[in-house]
Amino acid sequence: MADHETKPIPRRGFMRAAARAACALGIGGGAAYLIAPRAPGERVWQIDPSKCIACGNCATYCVLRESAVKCVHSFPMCGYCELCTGFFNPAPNDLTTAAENVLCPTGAIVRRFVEDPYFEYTIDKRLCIGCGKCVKGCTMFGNSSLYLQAMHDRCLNCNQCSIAAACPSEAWVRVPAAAPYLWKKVT
Amino acid sequence: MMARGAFSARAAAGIVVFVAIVAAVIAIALHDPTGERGNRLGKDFAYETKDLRPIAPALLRYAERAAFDTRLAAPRALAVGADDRLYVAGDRAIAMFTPHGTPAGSRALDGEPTCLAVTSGGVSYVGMSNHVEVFDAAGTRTAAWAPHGEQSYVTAVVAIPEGIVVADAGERIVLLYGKDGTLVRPIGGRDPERNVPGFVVPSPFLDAAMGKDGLLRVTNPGRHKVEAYSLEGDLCLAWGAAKATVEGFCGCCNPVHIAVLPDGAIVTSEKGLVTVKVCEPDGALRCVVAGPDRLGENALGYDVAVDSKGRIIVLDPVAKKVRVFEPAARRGSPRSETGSTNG
Amino acid sequence: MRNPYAVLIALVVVLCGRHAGSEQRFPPPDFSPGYSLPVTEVQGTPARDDVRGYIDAAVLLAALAAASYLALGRRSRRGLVVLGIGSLAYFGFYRHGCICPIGAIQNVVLAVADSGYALPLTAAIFFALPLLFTLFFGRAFCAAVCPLGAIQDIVLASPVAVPGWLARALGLVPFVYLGAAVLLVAMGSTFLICRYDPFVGFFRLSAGLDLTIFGASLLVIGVFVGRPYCRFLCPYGALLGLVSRLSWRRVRITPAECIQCRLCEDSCPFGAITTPSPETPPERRAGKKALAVTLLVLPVLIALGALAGRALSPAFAHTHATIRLAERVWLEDAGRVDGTTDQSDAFRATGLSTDDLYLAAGAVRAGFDTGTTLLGAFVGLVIGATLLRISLRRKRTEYEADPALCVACGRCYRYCPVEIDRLKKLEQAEGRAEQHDGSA
Amino acid sequence: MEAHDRSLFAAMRSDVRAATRTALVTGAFVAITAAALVAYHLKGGAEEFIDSAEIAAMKSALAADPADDALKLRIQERDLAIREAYFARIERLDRGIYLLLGGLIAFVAALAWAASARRAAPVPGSTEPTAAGEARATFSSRWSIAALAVIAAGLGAAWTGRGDLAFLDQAVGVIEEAKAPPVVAPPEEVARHWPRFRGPGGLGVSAYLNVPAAWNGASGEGILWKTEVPISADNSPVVWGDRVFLSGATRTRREVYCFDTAAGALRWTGKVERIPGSRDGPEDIMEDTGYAAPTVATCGRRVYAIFANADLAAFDFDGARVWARNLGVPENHYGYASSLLVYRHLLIVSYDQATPEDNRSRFFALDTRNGKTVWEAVRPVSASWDTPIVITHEGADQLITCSNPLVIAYAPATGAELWRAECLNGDVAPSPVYAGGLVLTVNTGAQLSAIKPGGSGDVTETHIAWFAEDGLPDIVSPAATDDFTYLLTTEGLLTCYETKTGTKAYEEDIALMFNASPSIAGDKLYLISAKGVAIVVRIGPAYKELGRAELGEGVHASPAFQDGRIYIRGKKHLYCIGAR
Repeated sequence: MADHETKPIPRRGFMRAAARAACALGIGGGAAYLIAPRAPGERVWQIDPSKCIACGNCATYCVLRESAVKCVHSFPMCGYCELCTGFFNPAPNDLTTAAENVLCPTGAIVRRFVEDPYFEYTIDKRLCIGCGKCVKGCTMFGNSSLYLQAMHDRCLNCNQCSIAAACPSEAWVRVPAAAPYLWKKVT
Repeated sequence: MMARGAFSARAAAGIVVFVAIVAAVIAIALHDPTGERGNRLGKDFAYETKDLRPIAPALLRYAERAAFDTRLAAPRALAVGADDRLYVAGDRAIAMFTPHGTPAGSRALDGEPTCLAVTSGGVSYVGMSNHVEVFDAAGTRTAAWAPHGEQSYVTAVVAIPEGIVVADAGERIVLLYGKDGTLVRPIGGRDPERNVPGFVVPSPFLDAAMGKDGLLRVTNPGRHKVEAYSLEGDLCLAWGAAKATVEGFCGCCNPVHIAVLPDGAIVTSEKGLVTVKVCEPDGALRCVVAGPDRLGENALGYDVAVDSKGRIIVLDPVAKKVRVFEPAARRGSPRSETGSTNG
Repeated sequence: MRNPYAVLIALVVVLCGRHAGSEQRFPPPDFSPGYSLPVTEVQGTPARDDVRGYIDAAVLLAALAAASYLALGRRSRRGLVVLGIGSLAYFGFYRHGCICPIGAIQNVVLAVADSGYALPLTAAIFFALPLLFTLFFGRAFCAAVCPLGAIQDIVLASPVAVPGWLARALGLVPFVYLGAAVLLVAMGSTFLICRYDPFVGFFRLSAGLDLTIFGASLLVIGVFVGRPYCRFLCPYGALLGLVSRLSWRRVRITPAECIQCRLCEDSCPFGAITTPSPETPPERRAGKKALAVTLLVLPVLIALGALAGRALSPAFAHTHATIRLAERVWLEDAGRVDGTTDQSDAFRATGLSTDDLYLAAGAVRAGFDTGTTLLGAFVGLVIGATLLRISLRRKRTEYEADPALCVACGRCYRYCPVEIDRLKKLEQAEGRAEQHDGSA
Repeated sequence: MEAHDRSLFAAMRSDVRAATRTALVTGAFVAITAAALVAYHLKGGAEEFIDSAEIAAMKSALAADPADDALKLRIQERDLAIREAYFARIERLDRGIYLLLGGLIAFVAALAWAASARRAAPVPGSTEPTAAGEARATFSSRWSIAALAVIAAGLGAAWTGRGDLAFLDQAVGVIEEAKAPPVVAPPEEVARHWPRFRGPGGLGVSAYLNVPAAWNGASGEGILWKTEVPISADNSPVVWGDRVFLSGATRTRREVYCFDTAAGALRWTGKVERIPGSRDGPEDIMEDTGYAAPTVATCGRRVYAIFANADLAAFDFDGARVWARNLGVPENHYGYASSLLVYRHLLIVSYDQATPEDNRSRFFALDTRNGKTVWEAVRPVSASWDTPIVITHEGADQLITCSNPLVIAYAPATGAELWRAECLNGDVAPSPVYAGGLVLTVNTGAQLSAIKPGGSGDVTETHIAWFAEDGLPDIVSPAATDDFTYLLTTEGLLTCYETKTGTKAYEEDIALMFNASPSIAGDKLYLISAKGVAIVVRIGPAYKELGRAELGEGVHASPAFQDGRIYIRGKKHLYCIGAR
């Protein structure tokens, strides 16, 4: 290598060096320019509940075998109905938690008696696969207090979310990693 | 020998590579990143209501006679005033129409109306989410009553000779006011002594209407009942049951709106599988006005009203239209003749 | 307005807001005291916070430096293999192969095309750093930092040489892929490179069957054909190839003077070794003529490419959600199809006018018309340039690595007797040093 | 010692057989695990796995018999079993994947080992680089690139077929067109064609005098061609240039037809289907009316058709549907029958129905370009079956509409009411005509009235020039010249009045049944009976029959007159009558 240095740089080499410098400046400068003016910080994927139609794609298009999308429950919006249409079949045989009455295919919703006539419904996230069936039931009859969110303990945050690519209502958005959930606001 | 070995190895490699390439191409062809194929979920995962939608033709004894645009972005409530003029509250205004749907002016409000009632004198009482405002026939505000409680959410106002009945869904109570806005008495609050169960109101729908028998009809959506109270606040009668079929009230909390026909029958409106039907004063199902196939499936709550001719008027918040239904048996179309005697 | 559909979306939000209004102001049930509403619990923390991003960037920097040193300074194939396995473990299996510099191309393009999109710092670093290193030290990134490269390099057990002519032709594919990916991102269609990433499924240990088969097939091919993805698909590789032509330092097969022993001739599984130009120089006339012809053909190729691209515009446009939605809605309204789809239902639920949708689609389509024309011209240019390179003859005295193709894997080093000699000398030197210590 | 180690290591390293065996074993292991995993994967994800047809069946059974506790128990047990299986499966999948990963690592290592063991000492490259060789390489590279380019082009071509954006051109085209000022065919051009029921003015008057007066369906004499119409109906042919338009419908099918004037070939059939809000029916419709009584109308660029269920559709001249909408089935006890007409860029739709009290009768003017409503007039009238006409009086256009009980004139551009006269009663089917400066309206329940179109407000008392009560038709529309007005009853009583005065010139009982309205060509009056007998009568103060022609097929539709031709729709066929 040493002798390489001492040699006078031939014209070719000089031109290449110039081009190289230009390239380096271009790449570095370009990247810097693109970052500088924008809002800093990472972005993560999330579902905008106001656009979600609970089509069920979240359950099957996630790159994870068990989707990162799960159902969440906004308790302040919940009516605590005895006959919860997010928990029971549209035409329940009986208002018990027996399999034949329950809506959720994976049995991920837990029903708890609070006081007459109110019942509390919570989501067992281990069982939920994010199919959105309960969301449909709750939205159709009730207050739509059940809705879908991407759980960021599971979400791999792919460069482009493959559910987002398959979302029929363009409900997937990039949100700041600092506030990664789009909770339904109760004012 | 060596060469042949090398050659055969090359050939084997070639075959493997070729097969792999074919496999790769097929795999790419099968890949569906844009959701064209939809969720490949099975039947158990579909929220299926189509078995519950159809209604026996024999029960459908009303026909939609007219429908007109409310010209409101979010119509909320409907009322019938003197000589059957129609009042629709929504956005931040009240729109008025002739009985046949010709626009007859509108009034601006300084808040989102949630319900309204109009007396024969043309005085209108408008529920403004947490309180009631009173407007005279000319449309000038004459009074704004104080909210009943800090959770107050007024969802129905009824003008009766004895005063004004206000249904407060937020406080789960019905309030009888004098015309001047003085509270006479609350009605229907939970009270074990008088065995009044109290209203269960999971969603912002609590409606009341004055029955022809002098009893105040109030919905109790959470219990899937319509209850009849005397103006003294005694619970005289309650009927209704949770059923997905047409005999009962569907979903989590229904009915959401009621009205009373000239002959005293009760018109009920359900959300979810949106259904408007007519029940006898004692709750027996008389007939169906329109079912989900006609009105749709949603939780918005279709307000209903009845005019002096017995026309049933439905406010469709999705189409943003007022839809007018009349008994189908009036003219001799074979379909309606299959219905029964009345209407 | 970049994405016309954004307007619609905005409107949707407004409308939805209206309906939600009443529900959200509504108080919960009148529980008797003692019951307090549960709070919707958040599980875990965001998958990628800034710190994690910076760590990744740092690791990348370190790996690049190490790779460059091992490839050019230390000339150690074994070191590169170890580093490659390390990168595969970290960027691949630990970080699930995302974000990678290849995919970062799309983030950069999106940031340029859509002013609403903020380019994440990590994405910028992942995109720029390997390019800069390549600019100075050649494609060391490919050698042992890129997890996709590493996994292929590892499975390459019995290399079979791909004929030069085939390799040349297939070598154009990455540029087409690059162009298409850039176009689709710029138009807001999709991240093509991510959607068809062959190995990320392995890194995540979960993928759809189709992509698993795709990746597996590539690996099987990779047992015999060196780095099929890197050479014949990878769009980032195309960029690196271009940049590396200018690189300051680059892999030299021999550490000193080439003795023309031709031992290394078949040593490169990637066909990156160029032989010295023959003693008997080809008659220059023909060469010059070929060169002139190619130069004349170049503009024609570009024009043809542009035309072809323009013709492909509708096909490309169908990758865009707005176009597909508009088509579906139109077909439904024109009574050409039965029933509705989730997409059309969702659209109609917003109550937006179909006119707006069609006009939005029209705008998107116009974008594609220009975009695909440019893409076509670019492809034409690439073909022309390659033909030029073929026609250009430069005097070569050594067996050297073509900078564009060489991924600095270091396989060829040990084939060079000069190198082996150098290593021996080093060993002896060390040996002597030890003896000195002993005597001292 | 160190050297010894190295030699041992080297020996092991170069043991090809051991390496190959290891590779084989690990390879087999990987293959098996992979196969098992794929098989498992194919058994489906959570979704298919849990979605048990068995349970679905049991649930529906339970719905049938809600009290069956045994069944409930079975459902619960099966449900539990399936869930357990599901979670067991997930666990296995996880284990399997890690096994596979481990196997792969071992396999790859073994491969590397085998490879290094196999590696022979480097040998010099086989081929000496020569000029010829380099030239060959360059040559083959050029051609391989060319070949690749060609292949790519081929694939591209195949791919373009998939993505066609013609729909977008159409959709945007409609929008742009609606923005631009409307393109309207000039009146003199319209007059050359037969764009609506009863011709240009809707008066049943031919612009051509050279029309045939004799033909014979049986012998084919005087008949240029006849073509069977797929679905028979009573609406009349409409002609523009070289196209004849008809429509036909059953309770469930609705179609628009375009025939070629040259030889009568069916050019295209426009299916009117899948319109939002559209429903089949109505069930109770009169046989004589049918589901496609209204005649289509054309503006010269598109053809518009409406049907008994108020499906309204616009097709371009090549049969592509431009727009369509449903107005809601009108309540009409015989069935909807009023024909469409085009005024400038407006499509005028008569939507009278029910009774005046119902207040449901409307007139719509739709934008021909996109079908959007431009104006809507609410009418205090009952259902009617006539077709309105547009007349020009003192330079201003008037839309003349007849119904029970009112004749109402609107400004066709705005829908503003100009005048009304109460001179009709009962079911109104005959359409109005305009001759000698008078609007002539008639129906059985009331009278033949000649109204001066000048007035405003209610002109019943002021503007009725004269009225008469003999030979009032119930279905057939009148035909009139400036001198004579002809009424024809279904039973075949032809009554002639002097248009100016209303004095009866004569009445003649033609012992035939009539549904088609009479038409006028020059001094000839054409009457076509329900059985297809055409009677040509000289227009004049006295009845003079010029001849008869037999079509040999029933006719309920009114004829269309063009240059030297008459188009008649029979019960089954469309006839073109004219000289060869």
